[in-house]
Amino acid sequence: MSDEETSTTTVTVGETTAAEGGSGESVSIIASVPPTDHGWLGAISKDAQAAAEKHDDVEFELLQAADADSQAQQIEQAISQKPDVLVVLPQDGAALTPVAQKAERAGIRVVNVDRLFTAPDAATATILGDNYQIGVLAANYIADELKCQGNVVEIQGLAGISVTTDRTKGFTDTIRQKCPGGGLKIVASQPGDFNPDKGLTVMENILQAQSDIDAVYTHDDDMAQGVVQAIRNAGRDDEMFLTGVGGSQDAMQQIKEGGLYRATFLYNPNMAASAVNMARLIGLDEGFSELVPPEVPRQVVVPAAVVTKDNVEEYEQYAFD
Amino acid sequence: MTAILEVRNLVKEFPGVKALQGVDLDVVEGEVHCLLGPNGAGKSTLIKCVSGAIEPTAGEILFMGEPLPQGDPAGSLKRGVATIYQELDLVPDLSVAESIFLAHEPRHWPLLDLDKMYRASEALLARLGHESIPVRAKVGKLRPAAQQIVSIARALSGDVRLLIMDEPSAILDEGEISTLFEVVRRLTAEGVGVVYISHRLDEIRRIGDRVTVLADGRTAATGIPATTPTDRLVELMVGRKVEQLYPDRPVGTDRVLLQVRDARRLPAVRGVSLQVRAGEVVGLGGLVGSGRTELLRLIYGLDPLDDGEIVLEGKPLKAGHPRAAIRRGLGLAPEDRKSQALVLDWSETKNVTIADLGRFSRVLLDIKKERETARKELRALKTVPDDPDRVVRLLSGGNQQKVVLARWLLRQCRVLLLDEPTRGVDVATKAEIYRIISELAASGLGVLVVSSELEELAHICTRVLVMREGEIVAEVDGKDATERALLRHAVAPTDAPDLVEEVV
Amino acid sequence: MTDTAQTWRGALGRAKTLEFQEYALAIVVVLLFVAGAILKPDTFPTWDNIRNMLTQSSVVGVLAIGMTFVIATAGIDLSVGSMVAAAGVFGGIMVGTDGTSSLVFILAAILFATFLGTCNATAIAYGRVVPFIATLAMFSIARGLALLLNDKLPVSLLDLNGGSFGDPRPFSLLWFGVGRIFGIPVSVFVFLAIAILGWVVLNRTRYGRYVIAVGGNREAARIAGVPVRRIIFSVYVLSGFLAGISTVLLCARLGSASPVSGNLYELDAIGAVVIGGTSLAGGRASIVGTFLGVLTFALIFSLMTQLNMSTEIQQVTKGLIVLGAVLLQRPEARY
Amino acid sequence: MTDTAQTWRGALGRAKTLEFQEYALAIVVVLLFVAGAILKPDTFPTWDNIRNMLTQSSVVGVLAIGMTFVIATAGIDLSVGSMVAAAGVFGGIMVGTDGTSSLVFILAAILFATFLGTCNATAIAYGRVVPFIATLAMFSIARGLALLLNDKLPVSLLDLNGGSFGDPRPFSLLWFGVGRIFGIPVSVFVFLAIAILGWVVLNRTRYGRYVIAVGGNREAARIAGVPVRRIIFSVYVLSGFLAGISTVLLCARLGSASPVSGNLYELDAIGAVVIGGTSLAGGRASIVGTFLGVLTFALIFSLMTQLNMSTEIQQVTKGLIVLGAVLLQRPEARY
Ligand SMILES: Nc1ncnc2c1ncn2[C@@H]1O[C@H](COP(=O)(O)OP(=O)(O)OP(=O)(O)O)[C@@H](O)[C@H]1O
Ligand SMILES: Nc1ncnc2c1ncn2[C@@H]1O[C@H](COP(=O)(O)OP(=O)(O)OP(=O)(O)O)[C@@H](O)[C@H]1O
Ligand SMILES: [Mg+2]
Ligand SMILES: [Mg+2]
Repeated sequence: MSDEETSTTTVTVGETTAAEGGSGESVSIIASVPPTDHGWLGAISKDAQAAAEKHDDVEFELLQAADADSQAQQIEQAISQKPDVLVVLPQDGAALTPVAQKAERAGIRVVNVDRLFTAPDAATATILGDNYQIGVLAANYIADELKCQGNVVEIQGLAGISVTTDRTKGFTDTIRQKCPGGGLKIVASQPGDFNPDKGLTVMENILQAQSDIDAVYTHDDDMAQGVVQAIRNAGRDDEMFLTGVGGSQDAMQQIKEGGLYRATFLYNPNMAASAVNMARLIGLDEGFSELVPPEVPRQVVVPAAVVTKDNVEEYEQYAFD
Repeated sequence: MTAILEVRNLVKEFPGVKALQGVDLDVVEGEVHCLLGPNGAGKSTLIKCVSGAIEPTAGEILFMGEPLPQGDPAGSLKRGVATIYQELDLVPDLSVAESIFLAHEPRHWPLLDLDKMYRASEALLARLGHESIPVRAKVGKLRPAAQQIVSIARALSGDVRLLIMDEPSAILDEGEISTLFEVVRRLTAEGVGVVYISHRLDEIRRIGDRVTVLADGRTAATGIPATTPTDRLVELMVGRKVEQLYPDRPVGTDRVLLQVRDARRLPAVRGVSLQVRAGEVVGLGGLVGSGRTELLRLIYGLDPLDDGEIVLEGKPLKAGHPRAAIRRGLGLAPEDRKSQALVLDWSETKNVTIADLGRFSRVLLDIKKERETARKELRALKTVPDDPDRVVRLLSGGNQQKVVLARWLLRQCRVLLLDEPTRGVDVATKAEIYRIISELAASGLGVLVVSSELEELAHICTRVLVMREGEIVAEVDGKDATERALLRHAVAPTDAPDLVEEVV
Repeated sequence: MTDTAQTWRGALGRAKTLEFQEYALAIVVVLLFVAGAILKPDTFPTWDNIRNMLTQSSVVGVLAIGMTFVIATAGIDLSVGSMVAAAGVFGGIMVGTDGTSSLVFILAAILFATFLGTCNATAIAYGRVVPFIATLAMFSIARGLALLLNDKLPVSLLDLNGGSFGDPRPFSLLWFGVGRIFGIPVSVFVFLAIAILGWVVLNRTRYGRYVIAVGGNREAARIAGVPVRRIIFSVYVLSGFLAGISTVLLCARLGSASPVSGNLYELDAIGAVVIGGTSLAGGRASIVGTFLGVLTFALIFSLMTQLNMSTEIQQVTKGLIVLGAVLLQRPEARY
Repeated sequence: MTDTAQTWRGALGRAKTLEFQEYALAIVVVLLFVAGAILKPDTFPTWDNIRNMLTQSSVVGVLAIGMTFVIATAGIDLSVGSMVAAAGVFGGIMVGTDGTSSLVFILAAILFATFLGTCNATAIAYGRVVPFIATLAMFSIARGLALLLNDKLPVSLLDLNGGSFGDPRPFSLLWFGVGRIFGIPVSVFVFLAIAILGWVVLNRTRYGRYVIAVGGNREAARIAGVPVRRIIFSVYVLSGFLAGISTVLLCARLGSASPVSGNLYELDAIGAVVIGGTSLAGGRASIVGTFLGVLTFALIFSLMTQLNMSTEIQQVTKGLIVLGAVLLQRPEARY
C-alpha cells in the first residue's frame, strides 16, 4: 500500500468547491456499504447520509448488504438504476472489484471507500483508511509502552478478510522491525470475529493459557468490550493494558478514565462524508476523468491517528456510539 | 342386557372416499361382537370413529346411552373405551411400561411413579401370559408379536367398559390367541363389551356371540348370531359364494432350486437345512418367535450368516447382499408391510414397481407403461381401490398387503419367500392368493411360505417344515398335514398339552 | 362396489399435496413480483431486473438442486457454503498467479468440491455418521481449508484467459459470470439446465426413484433391492459436485475467489428446498418447489434492496415474508 | 411357551444403544481432557481452567437443554442465537441508561425471549408451519429486532445495581457472570440445575414422556390421548425461555448486550444435542448426552485457543475431532 505518495490530501475534499458546482442539475449518488450492525460502519453510513442532506442537488440512496456476495448483487441492481456516481465501501475489495469495473464500464463513476479494489480501472477515485498503518501504529504504541519487552495478545477480526489481514500484518511487521531482539512476543493471536461475545470467550481461554500478558491488541473497539470484560472478570486488569481500533464513544470514555483501555487507533469515519462530497463533485463535472482537475485527487488516504488519554479530548468529536 | 355401544347411521367420508355410508352397530354388556368384512370395507374406520381417533362425518355414537365425544381419543379412553388398533400404534422409543401407561401414568405428583408402573405392567403382562416381556425394554426393540401383547396390555391397563380389538390375532400364534381369548372371556364375564375384528373365520365361532358384517362401507348384516354358517358369512361379505378356498396342492419336481445348508445366526436360527424344488410350495410353520422370519432374512441376504451356506440353482449366494439375491431370482414379501415393505407416501404404482424398475427404464422411465403394468397386477389381486395413483398409506391393511404381493408377482422370480402372505387379508382374497401361489408353483417357481395359520399351510403346501426354537423339528408331507399335527410339532413337548387340545 | 369405486377415482385422495404446495408457492412468487411492480414500477418489472434476479438465484439455486436430492434421502448437507469457498480458493491457487487457463480453474474447483462431497459421502454411507454431524464437521473443515489454502487471502481471477470484462470469450470463466446467450446470462442457462436435469433424474429415472425410496423407507428400500448405501453415498457426491458448479458461477461473477464467501449459503439452500415442499424427513421431494423456493428468496432479496430497506428492517421483513409464504401454502391439518 | 418367552429377554440386550453412546461420548470428553493435560500440563488441567470451560459451556449448554426437548419432538429451533441477541438488547433498553435494577433486565430478557419462543410455538403448533421454516424466519426476525431495538448499538449493563466488579451482590446481573458459590461460578450452577431439571422432566415426568411420544410416533401419541399440539407448542416456548436464561448468563459475563451476539449458537447447540445421541428424527433424547456434547465442544474450543492454533487449523481440527468423536461412538450397523 502506497501511503507515502498519496496521503497528502486533506480530509475536507469538496467543501470548498461545493458552492460553485451549482449548475442547476442534480446528482444521483448510490452508496453501498456492508451491514451497519457494527459501530464504525454504522457511523460511516450516518455520516454519508448527513453529508448528502447538506446538498440540495444530491439525490442520495444508501444500500446495505449482508456479505460480499450480496453486496455484489446489490451493486448490480444499482447499476441498472443508472445513478451518476456509486460510492462503494466494499465488504471485500477483491470480491467487489469486477462489479465495480462493470459499473465504470457502464459509465457510472465509482468512488471507492476504505477497502481497496484490486484493479485500477474499478474506481474513478478512492478514499481510504489505512488498515496496515493501523497495525503499524498499534505496534509502535505497544512497543514503546512496553519498551520492547513483554507478552502481547492479538485479538483479530474476522479471519479471511482484508481488514483483518492488513491490521495483523502491519502489526507483526512492525513488531519485528522495531523490536528485533524478540523481547516483545506475540504469545497468542486469535480471531474474535469483530464480535464481543466471541472476543469474550476467546480472551477467557487465552487468559487461562497465558499467565503473563502485558498488552492486548484488539482489532476493533466493539469487540474489545468483550475482551475487556474477560480481563476484568478474571481480575487481571492491573496486569495488562489494551488497545482498540475504530474510535467508539465507549472506548474513548474508557481511555479518558484511564486503566485497562489505553489507546485506540482510528481513521475518521467522516471519510464517508468526504466520499459523498467527492462523488458530488465528480457527478457535477461530466467528463471529469478525461480532464482530471487537480482539485479532485484520484486517491485520498485518510491517515490513522493514535488516541490516548493525552489527546482523547480533541478526537472525541469524531467518536461514534 | 344393557347396550354399551350404539352406533347409528355412521358416515365417514375421506377426501374422495366414502369409507362408511350409514353403518349401524350395537354392543351389549358381556358380549363379544365380531366385525367381519372384506378388506377396505370400513371396519377399522368404524372403530376409529368410536375410539375417537377420527371424527365421523355424520351419524351418532352412543356410549352407555350418552353421546360419545367425537374425535377425542382421550375422552373415549376416559369413559372406558379401550382400543387395540390394527396397525401397531406404539411409540418405539418408550419402554414397555411407559407404553402401557402412556397418557395415564401413575404419578407421585409431580414425578412418575415408576415402581408402580413397572409392577402394574408386569402384572398385566402376566395376566396375558407374557410375564417375561421386560417392562423396561424399549418397545421398538421387541418383536412384532411382543409389541402386539404390549398393545393389548395397554388396552387393559385402565378401566375398560368396551374393548375394541382390530385384528389382534394377525401376528399372534395359536397359544397366544388362546391366552387372549381367555382374558376376553374373563372380561365379558365382568360385563365388559367387546368388539372383535378378524379375518380368521374360525375365531368368530370360538369367541364371538354376535356378528356384524360390513361390506363396502355398509352394514350387510348386523347382530346375527356367531353360529351363522361360514359359507353364509362369506357370502354376506363378498356378495357371492367362494367356491373353493384352497386350490389343488402342487406336486413339485425333482429339480432343486434353493438349498439351505446348516444356516446359523444365533440366537434365532440354530442350524437349518432345507430344500425348495421347482414347482413346490414349501410351508414353514411354527410358533411366533420360532425363527422363521429370521431364516427368511438369512436366505434373502438381509442379515449376515454366522455359518452355513445358501445355494441357489447350484451356485452359492453371497450372504448379506439382498441385491445379489434379487438378481439371482429371489423375492421376499416381508411380514411387516408398513415398516419393511412399503413406502407409505408413494402411490400404489411406485410401490409395485420398485423392485423391477429395470423393465421400464432405458435411460428414462416409461411411466405410462409402468402405471399400466402396475394396474394390471393390482387388478389381478383385486386390490381395492386399484387406482395406481393412490397413496398406499390410505389403503386398508389388507390392500396394502396385496400391493406388496403385486410387487413380487411383477418381478418374475425363481424362488419366492413369503412371510405371512395372508396376514390381514380377507377370505376371498386369501383364496385368490392361494390360487396365485399354486399357479406360480405350477409355472416352475419354488415358493417358501411362512405362516402362523397352520391350517392354510396344511392345505396349500407340498411339504410343511415345522420350526421350533430356531431348528427344523419336523417335515410333514402336505397330504398328511393337519393343523393338529403341525401344532403338535410346533409346541415343545414339555408345553402344556391342553394348549393343543384347546385349539383343535 | 361400482359407486364407491367411482368416488375413489376422486382426485383429492391422490398424491396431490405436493402439487398443491407447488401451485401455492407459484402464487407467492407471482404476488412478490406484483408487489415489486407496484412499489417500484420503473425498475422492478424490467427485463434487466428479472435477468438480474435470475442470475443472482443461480448460485444458491444450483446448491439447492443438490440439496433436494440430499434431503430426499432424509439427509442434510450443511457444508455446501464452506465447500463453495474452499473449491474457489483451491481453483484459484491451481491457476496460480500467471494463470491463464479458465478451464484449469473450472475443473479444479469442481473436482475439489466433488472430492469434499465424497468425503461427506464416505463418512455418512460407510462411516455411518449422522449426516448432520458429518456435514457439520465438513462445514468447519472446508472453511478451514478455504482459509488455509491461500493463507487467508482471496485470489483474483480476473486475469484468466479469454477474460476481458466487457466481452469474455465463450467458456472462459468470466463468461459464466457476465456472458450472455440470446440476451440471457450464461449462469441462468446453467441453473435452468441443472434444474431441468435434476427434475428429469428425480422423477423419470430409476436413480431418482431409488433416492426417494431410501428417504421414504430405508428398510423397505433395502428389501426391495435398492442399493441403499450407494444411493446415500451418491447424493452427497452430487451435492459436492453441484457445489463445484455453484463455485464457478459465483467466482465468475465476482472475478475472485474469497475464503469467506458462501457464508450461510447452506441455510438459504435448505430454506429454499423446504419452503418448496421437500420434507426434511425424506421421501418427498420436488424440484419445481425448490426452484420456486429459490425464486422466492431471490425476489424477497431484490425487492427489499430496491426498496432500500435497512439491514434490520430487511431481516424482519424477510422472516415475515417467509412465514407468510409458508402459511399461504399450508396443506391440510397435520395433527 | 416358555421358550419364546426366554428369547424375548434377548431383546433387552439391544436396548443399550443410547447408553453406549453416552459412555462413548464420556470417553471422548476424557480423551480430550487428557490431550489438553498433556499438551498444556501447566494451564489446562487446573481447577481454574475447568471452571472457565464450564462457565463458557453454560451459555450454549442452557440452549442445548432446550434444544434437546425441541429435537425430541422431531422439531428444530434455528432461532436461539438470534433470540439471545434480541432478548439481551430488549432487556438492555428496558433498564434504560439510568437503569439500576438487575431484576428488570433479567425479567425483561427472559420474558422477551419467551415471547419470541411463543411466536415460534404458535406458528408451528397452530399455524402448522414446518419447524425448520418457522424458526428460520425467527432467526431472521429476531436478529433484525436485536438491531432495531437500540438502533444497532450495544447496551452497556455495567451500571446495574449491585454490581461492583470484584464482588457483585447476589442476584445482581453481574453476579450471574462472575459470582461464585463455594468457589463454583453461579453460571455453572445455573447450567447444572437446568440440566438436572431437564433430565428429571424428560425422564421422570409425564410431560417428558409425552415429548418423547410425540417425537417417536405422533399419530400413536395422539390416539393414546396425548395433547400433541400443546406439547409441540410447549417445547418451543421452553426453548425461548431457556434462550432468555442463556441471555442472562451471556450478558452477565459480557457486561453488555450486543445485537450481534449469539451468532451461530444454534449450530453449536444442535451439534451438541446430536452428537449426544438425540435423534433429529425425534423420539430419542438424552440430556446426559447433550451435556457431554456441550462439554466436548467447550473442550475442543478451549484446547485449540489455548494452543493458539490459527483459525484455519482450528476449523479443520474441530471438524476432524467432531467426526472422530462420532466415529468412536458409532453404534451397530444401521443399513
Ligand atoms: N385417512 C384416509 N384417507 C382416505 N381414505 C382412507 C383413509 N383411511 C381409510 N381410507 C379408506 O377407507 C376405506 C376403509 O378402510 P378401512 O381401513 O376401514 O378398511 P378395513 O375394513 O379395516 O380393511 P382391512 O380388513 O383391510 O383392514 C378404504 O378404502 C381405505 O382406502
Ligand atoms: N428385533 C428383534 N429384537 C430382538 N430379538 C429378535 C428380534 N427379531 C427377532 N428376534 C429374535 O429372533 C427369534 C425369532 O424371531 P422371528 O420373528 O424370526 O420368529 P418367527 O417365527 O418368524 O415369528 P413371527 O411369527 O413373529 O414372525 C425371536 O425369538 C427373537 O428372540
Ligand atoms: Mg382394518
Ligand atoms: Mg415372522
